[in-house]
Amino acid sequence: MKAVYFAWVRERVGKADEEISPPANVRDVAGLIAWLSARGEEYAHAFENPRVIRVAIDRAHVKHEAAISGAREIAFFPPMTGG
Amino acid sequence: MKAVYFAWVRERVGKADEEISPPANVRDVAGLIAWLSARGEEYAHAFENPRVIRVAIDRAHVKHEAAISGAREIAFFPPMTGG
Amino acid sequence: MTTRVRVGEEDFDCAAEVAAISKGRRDLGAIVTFTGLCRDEGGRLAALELEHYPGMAEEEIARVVAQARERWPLEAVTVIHRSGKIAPGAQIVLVVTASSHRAAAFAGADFLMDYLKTSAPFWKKEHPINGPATAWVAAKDDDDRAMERWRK
Amino acid sequence: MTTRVRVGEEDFDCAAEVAAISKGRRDLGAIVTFTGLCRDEGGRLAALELEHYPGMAEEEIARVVAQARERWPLEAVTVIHRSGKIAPGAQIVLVVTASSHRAAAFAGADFLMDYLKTSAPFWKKEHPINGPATAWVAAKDDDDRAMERWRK
Repeated sequence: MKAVYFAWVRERVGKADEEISPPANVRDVAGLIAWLSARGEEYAHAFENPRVIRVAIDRAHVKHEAAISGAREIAFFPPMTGG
Repeated sequence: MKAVYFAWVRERVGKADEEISPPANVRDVAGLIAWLSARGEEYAHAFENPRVIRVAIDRAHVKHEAAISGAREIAFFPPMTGG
Repeated sequence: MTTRVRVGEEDFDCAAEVAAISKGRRDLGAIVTFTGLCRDEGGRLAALELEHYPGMAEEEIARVVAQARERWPLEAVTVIHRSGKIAPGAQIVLVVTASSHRAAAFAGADFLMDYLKTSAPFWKKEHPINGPATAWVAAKDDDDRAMERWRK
Repeated sequence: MTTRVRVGEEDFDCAAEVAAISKGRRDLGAIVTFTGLCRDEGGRLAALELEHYPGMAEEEIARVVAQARERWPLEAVTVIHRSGKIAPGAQIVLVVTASSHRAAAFAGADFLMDYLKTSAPFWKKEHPINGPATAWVAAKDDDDRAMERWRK
């Protein structure tokens, strides 16, 4: 699946998007964030406070309990500040 | 003092404005409306339901209890429907 | 802190009024406009005729604007209310509010419209398509209830 | 029932958007516009930079518009949100609502702005006048509270 990052999450991770292949035991968004955090310092920094990270699966907002199976694109970003 | 009439009050009275000289015992708006009502059929018709008549003294809204002494211009009209 | 109030037969240009308020400014965060239009009421109406109390109309609108300014931090307010005969689709009233913050701009404009409806001395008369008969529009309880929202 | 949603770098013309909605119509009673502008924050700011999630931004705005339409009888809704670098005084966001009745037009526009602020995927970064340092704007509790008003 494709992971995409925005705003300071993107800046901390150091890339706008990437292909990821989490293992089968990573089932929900919270698990995916934990798995990403363990991938390196830049990820650990981006996800150091998982509570503030917002997530969208295939362009729709989801909670951290949401299952990731079948997702094509998972986006991670800070609380929105548009408008 | 000058009396001015608007909308259906004006149409019923049959004029837009007139000079009036109520007697000294007419002290407030309610008394003035009663005095006007007694001036003829057209006034009786215009003021048949005093409760719905709105009044302004010198261009500011007043209640029917307001004193009329010193007033230069008293306006009578239905509830407003602008906007 | 600018206030513009205008009453008369001429039409207005919302974009020009907004430009007059905002041009060259870098401190405004929000501009809300409300434009009231003449509805044809399902094709029944040929025109609305708006009578007003010259002099008091402008003064009462200015009083309502002053109240709005006391309640919200408004940087600029414009109110234009037309009088005379107005055809369906044409403009009747314009309120523009500008503020640093959107909540003030929205609340100010909403409040101004509710108060204008119930306290500015204007009266609408309907000219129906069929026949010369005309009728004064009755005041709506809804409008009084809308105004009650602000008493707190 | 028309809905227009646009996201992109180009500026917008509020008057043209209102005309697109209202031209030739005789059934609209009320048009509300909200324009959000870039403030210079007391002279401190050189520009705002707006990042967005292409694709999701448009879809999320369309979802918010659909919710507004379920709650109020809106005849037309237009939402335009800009992205990229925006100078103080320039326009960022436009919401236009049209309805037969003013209460629906006001509530619809107010609701849309609250929801856009907290759910449309846009992020603001500040470019201060002094130095290259930049900072992401933090989400405001105020905005979350504003949104809570509509949960009832």
